[in-house]
Amino acid sequence: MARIIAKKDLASWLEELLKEHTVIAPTSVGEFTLFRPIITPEEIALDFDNTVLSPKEWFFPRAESLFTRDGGAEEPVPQPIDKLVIFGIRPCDAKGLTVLDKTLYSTPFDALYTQRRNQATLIGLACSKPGPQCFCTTMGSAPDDASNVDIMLTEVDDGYIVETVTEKGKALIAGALLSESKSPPPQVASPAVIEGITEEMPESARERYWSRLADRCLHCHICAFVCPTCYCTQDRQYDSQGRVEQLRCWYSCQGQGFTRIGGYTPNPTKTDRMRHRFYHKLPHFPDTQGSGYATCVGCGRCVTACPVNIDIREVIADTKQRQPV
Amino acid sequence: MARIGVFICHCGTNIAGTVNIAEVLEAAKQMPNVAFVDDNKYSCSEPGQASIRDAIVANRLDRVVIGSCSPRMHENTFRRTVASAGLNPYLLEIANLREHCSWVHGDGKETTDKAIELVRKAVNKATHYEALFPKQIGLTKRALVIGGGIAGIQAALDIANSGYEVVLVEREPSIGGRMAQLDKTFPTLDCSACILAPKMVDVGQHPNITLLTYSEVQKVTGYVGNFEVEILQKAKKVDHKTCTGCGTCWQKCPEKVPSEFEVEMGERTAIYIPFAQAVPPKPVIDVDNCRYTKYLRFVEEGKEGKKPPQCRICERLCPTGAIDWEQQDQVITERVGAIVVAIGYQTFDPSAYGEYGGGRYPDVVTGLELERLMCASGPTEGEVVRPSDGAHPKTVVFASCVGSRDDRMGRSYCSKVCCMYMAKHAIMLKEHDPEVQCYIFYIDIRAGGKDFEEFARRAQEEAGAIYLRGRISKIYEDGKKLIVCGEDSLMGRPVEIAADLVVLATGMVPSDGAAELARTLNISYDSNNFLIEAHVKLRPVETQTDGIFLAGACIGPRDIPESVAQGSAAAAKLATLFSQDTLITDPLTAVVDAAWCVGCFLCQEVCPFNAIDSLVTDTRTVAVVNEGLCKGCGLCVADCRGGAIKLRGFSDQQLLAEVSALWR
Amino acid sequence: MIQQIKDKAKELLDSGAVSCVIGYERASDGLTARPLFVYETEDVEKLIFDETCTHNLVKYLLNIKDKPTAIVVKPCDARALNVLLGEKQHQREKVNIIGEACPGVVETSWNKKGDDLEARCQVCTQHTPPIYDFLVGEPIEEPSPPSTFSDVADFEGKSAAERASFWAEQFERCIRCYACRNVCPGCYCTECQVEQVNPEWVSIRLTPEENLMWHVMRAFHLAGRCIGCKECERVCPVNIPLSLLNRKLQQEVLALFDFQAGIDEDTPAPLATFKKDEKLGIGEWHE
Amino acid sequence: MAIDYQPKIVGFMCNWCSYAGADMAGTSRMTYPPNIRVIRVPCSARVDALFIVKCFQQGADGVLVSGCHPGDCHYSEGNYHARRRFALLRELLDFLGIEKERFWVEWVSASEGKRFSRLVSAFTDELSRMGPRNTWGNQVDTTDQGQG
Repeated sequence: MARIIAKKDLASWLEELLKEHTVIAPTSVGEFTLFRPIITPEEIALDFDNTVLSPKEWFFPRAESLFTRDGGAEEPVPQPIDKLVIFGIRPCDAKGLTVLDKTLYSTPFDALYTQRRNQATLIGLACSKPGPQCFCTTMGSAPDDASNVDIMLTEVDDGYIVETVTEKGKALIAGALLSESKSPPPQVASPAVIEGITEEMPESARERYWSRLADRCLHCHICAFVCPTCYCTQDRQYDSQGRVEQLRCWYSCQGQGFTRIGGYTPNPTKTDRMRHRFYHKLPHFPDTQGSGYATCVGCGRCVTACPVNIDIREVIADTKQRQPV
Repeated sequence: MARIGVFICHCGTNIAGTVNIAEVLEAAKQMPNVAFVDDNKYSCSEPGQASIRDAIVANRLDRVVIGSCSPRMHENTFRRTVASAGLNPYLLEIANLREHCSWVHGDGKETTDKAIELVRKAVNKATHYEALFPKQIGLTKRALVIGGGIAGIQAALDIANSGYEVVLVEREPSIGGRMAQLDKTFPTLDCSACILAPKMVDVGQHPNITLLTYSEVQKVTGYVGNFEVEILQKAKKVDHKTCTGCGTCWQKCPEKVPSEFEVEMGERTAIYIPFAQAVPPKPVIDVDNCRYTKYLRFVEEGKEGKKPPQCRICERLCPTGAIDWEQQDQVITERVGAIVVAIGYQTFDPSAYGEYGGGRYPDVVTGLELERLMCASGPTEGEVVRPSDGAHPKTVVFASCVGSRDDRMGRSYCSKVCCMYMAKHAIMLKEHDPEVQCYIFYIDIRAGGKDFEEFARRAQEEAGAIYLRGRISKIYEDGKKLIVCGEDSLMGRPVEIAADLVVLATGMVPSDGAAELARTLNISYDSNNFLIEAHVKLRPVETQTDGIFLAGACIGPRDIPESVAQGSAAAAKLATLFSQDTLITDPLTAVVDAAWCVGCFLCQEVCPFNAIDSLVTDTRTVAVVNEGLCKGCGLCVADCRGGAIKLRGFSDQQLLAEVSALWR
Repeated sequence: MIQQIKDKAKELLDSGAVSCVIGYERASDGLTARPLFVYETEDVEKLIFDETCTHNLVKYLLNIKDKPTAIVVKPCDARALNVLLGEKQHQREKVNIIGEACPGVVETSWNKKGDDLEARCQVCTQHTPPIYDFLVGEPIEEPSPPSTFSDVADFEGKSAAERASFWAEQFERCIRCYACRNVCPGCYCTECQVEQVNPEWVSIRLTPEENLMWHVMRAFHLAGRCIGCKECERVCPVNIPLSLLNRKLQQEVLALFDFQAGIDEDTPAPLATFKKDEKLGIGEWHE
Repeated sequence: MAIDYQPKIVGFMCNWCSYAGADMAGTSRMTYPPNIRVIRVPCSARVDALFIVKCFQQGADGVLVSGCHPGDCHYSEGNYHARRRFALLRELLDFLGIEKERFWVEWVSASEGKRFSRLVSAFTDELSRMGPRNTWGNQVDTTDQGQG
């Protein structure tokens, strides 16, 4: 029988955590839900299918200062930060972090990302019903996939079933008041698997397929910025009255000047950039990187956010269906 | 990484008096890219400039910031200094520590702090400066002189004599201006016409001078060295090529109208020359008053009623058939390289003064009217009589400062010549009739000028004029007399004089249309509509617009010698300009970065100088700047959404650098 | 009605008059619309037009200036086209305009479709395109009263401090995805000033103030050019009420200069011209 | 509001009229508060609307743009264009929470030294009266804490 934490006890447990941690949890901002630091458990809004922006920004901020230098002295980076708890992270987003790890949490380590990752404990929240845009199962995850969190919570009538996954998780849950669950673990409805993902895209179909898709694209940065696994950045150096600062902010492969090097742009056209993006997200990627799985985790954020409905799920299906033209 | 040198000028105590120079220097040392700081007692002095020059060389400076007076004052001086050190002159920025700081703020911390910020602002801007290189353009060595008064005449003659062609434009039928209306001139009392006429004749006959009378400048385009001027020449209805100026026509013309030249104290005919010595000595037909032209209009407009007579006497009597009814107004276009503006003045209209009768009393006349009355060629052949009854005045009262030094009339300035011409009139009247007694109400006697004071005394001692310090409070008619009530403020008692004639010493005001002309020429003018010189003391006959010069009373009250001097001065300045074969253009113009231009051509729409051309590249059509026409106003730069246009010397980057320097 | 569009598109493609027809098709949610580029006649059947066709397709013309293209436009879109023609971005003869007499569209986002007309449609006074080659449907009677700016007025009811903090909150959310810019037909600079570095007008530091700088730049560059299609607001992933800024400027441009963008292509833009005698509340200080 | 509050004013002055007017104020020793920093531009029309926003964004309490009186522009039309541009911008700034009273556009001619000094004094008084301006949320940069 699984252990369970009653809804009322959940709050008191979070109170405890708040004493020593910065707790980041889903809160409702205006008409939608975003991960934001909370001061009291009441702020948490759990009636969401997923947040508009992924929790990645708490490890990999939209913009951050890498170092500053005033005259000779360089100010130390990273500065120490609090212990982090990410509460209510969805399995797909948790998986997204492990994708980021491949780049930022492995040599050469990204100091800032690594630090935050080490400081953070992830409390996952299983999805009770998939949203219309979800396709995590297609990308090798699941609504109740606990493999990438420290603690996994699954909502049931009388509380949350607690699954302690890691030592980190165990330490964190220690203070909580747990009991044996009477109700059986719920049946989670999974989104249907989209066929075609396993195949590589037919060479000859590419050019025209991508250019037609790119016709519609506005090459804005939305898809990249809402994506839990995009990590491209742009750096700039600032010099105000002699105080030099290195800033880094998110960038997107859909931007005009993406990877422009000394005036040369490898992906000059919208078509190139579009292809680049999907090859990066979909199975083409393992062939080039050998990482074994796609970097898309099927959260469906880009599907909902894209202003012109460029739907990655269609691309997945098309890549199989489309015959060479 | 730039190497900026910062030089702070004490300007004696002008800056150092309120700004702590040592602190400014200390702060400047800390500013980024500053490689050298120093101060001078007077940076603009030769030793000052030398020390800057040496410092640039010795410290391999590649930018220079000078904290001194306004850049409008010494920017060019210091650009030359910088250039003399082998540095591009446009790598200089001036922080205005005097006009904008030390002179306007008290002695204190905030003044020094401001000075420091102004320097930092300059340093930041200079960091983004780049070397600029002037272009060369050709110039037309022809001059335009606007105004045929003594100043314009002098300028035209001097320019013509230095070998350049001159176009002289005068809106009256004859040159001569106000001086021609005067009888005698102070302090020498020599006859105005006698000294002016020869010069007028010279102008009329000079091979280098094209004289356009009865004409007005209506449009000016282009820039220094290359002006294009549109001149409207009013129809004279007389062919001056065939006309010999015999005078038959104006002697026989039956239509009599008040003469402008005689200040409406005498008459002229409809076909006329303004005065005997007129140049050109050939008549024009005043179409508003000529009987035949009236008739023609009448027919044309198809009016009802009695037709005016078809006079045409002049045409019938003209021995050379010079009368040309077909002649129309015409627009003449002239290309010139420089312009002298000498549009002179007119006298203040005293009708605004109710206490002087507001123009109701015929025997209250202006100084200029008296000139005509005294003049041998005037309406009374020099016999001074009362306009009302032709009687000889025995008691004459003068009112000074009419339309001068009087805020009620919006004329706060002193017209400068009135004191002297009142003295002149007093002396002249005594000469005309020993029985005349003059009373002169004055505020101050301003007799600053060669022999002026002596002249004023002569009026009192020889001509026995009685000077009363005070203003006239009221004038009213009593029978044939004019009762003048005033105050002798020295004696502190009221005065009442029964006068036969009252003379108002009216002041000088700018000619009608001065402001309009200034706009046409793109030069500035003050609240009184007097034209503004580039610098009151140091550039008295230049304007802020290259190639346009000023002379005479259009700048402010002037007497004859000053106007003549300025005419010559303007001519000399212009000759200096013409002594070059090509002109160096200011490189501070706009320039389009074709790579960023999207070809919306908003710039073309807004440019006041049509300086934007379009350039068709292989793929697109983009904008380009014609640097000859561009005046560097930056209008297009601010309106270009793509940031594709840059204004050299005032680029977005440079200005933003200035802004960001104000916050730390 | 939709059949008219299909027939016209087919005719234009078959005759070779155009190489592409830009229109709408059903989105992947089976509910809303998305842009469609028709190159082959068989795709003509995909074309739709209904109250979910909110997108302003005129933006796409900027990518295909060289080839003759047909485009389906609503009246508001047509005004955007007028603006671009006025700004010499298109050759009229290369654009074949299929105008839609439009009763208005509804708020949509992916898999969501509102019930009521969009706010802008409720106050719309132009239901027939001001410019077209082929009109679909019958011209619609213009309703009165004319468009109001009640939303702007309401906001101006707030105190200055409230207004400032309101925008601070809104712009705190901005992630600079530049979708608002990229969807806007009025934004077509080779390189947007916001991304230029010499000088750098806007830092990549994502503070509310920097974001505000960007959004003011955007709004002001559209002053007198924005036709109020509200695409910027529709595409914003974090729902910043961007069009409020544009609406404010629209209102002022109308009030101060009596000008509305895109009514025709010849009237000079309000900031490209002036009246000598206008005062505009500027330069009125007296001692 | 603290008594010692000193508003900071950025002035954009056209070289031909207003900057000259400011010089005139100097030459005639007409004192005015030291709160203004004058940036010299060829013409009021050179001033991009975004400069003004930048000034406020960076912390200015007031901005004064000044050029030749209408009709007197050295470039004949510049100030007319400027007038339209800034009339519009002033409305937008107000909408964003920067009161109209903080952004003055006034005409000062080369001979109006007195007017210039009085203008600056009046503006400074007005701003001192109003106190510090509304900021757009946090002036401080929060990126280092890893937030937006």
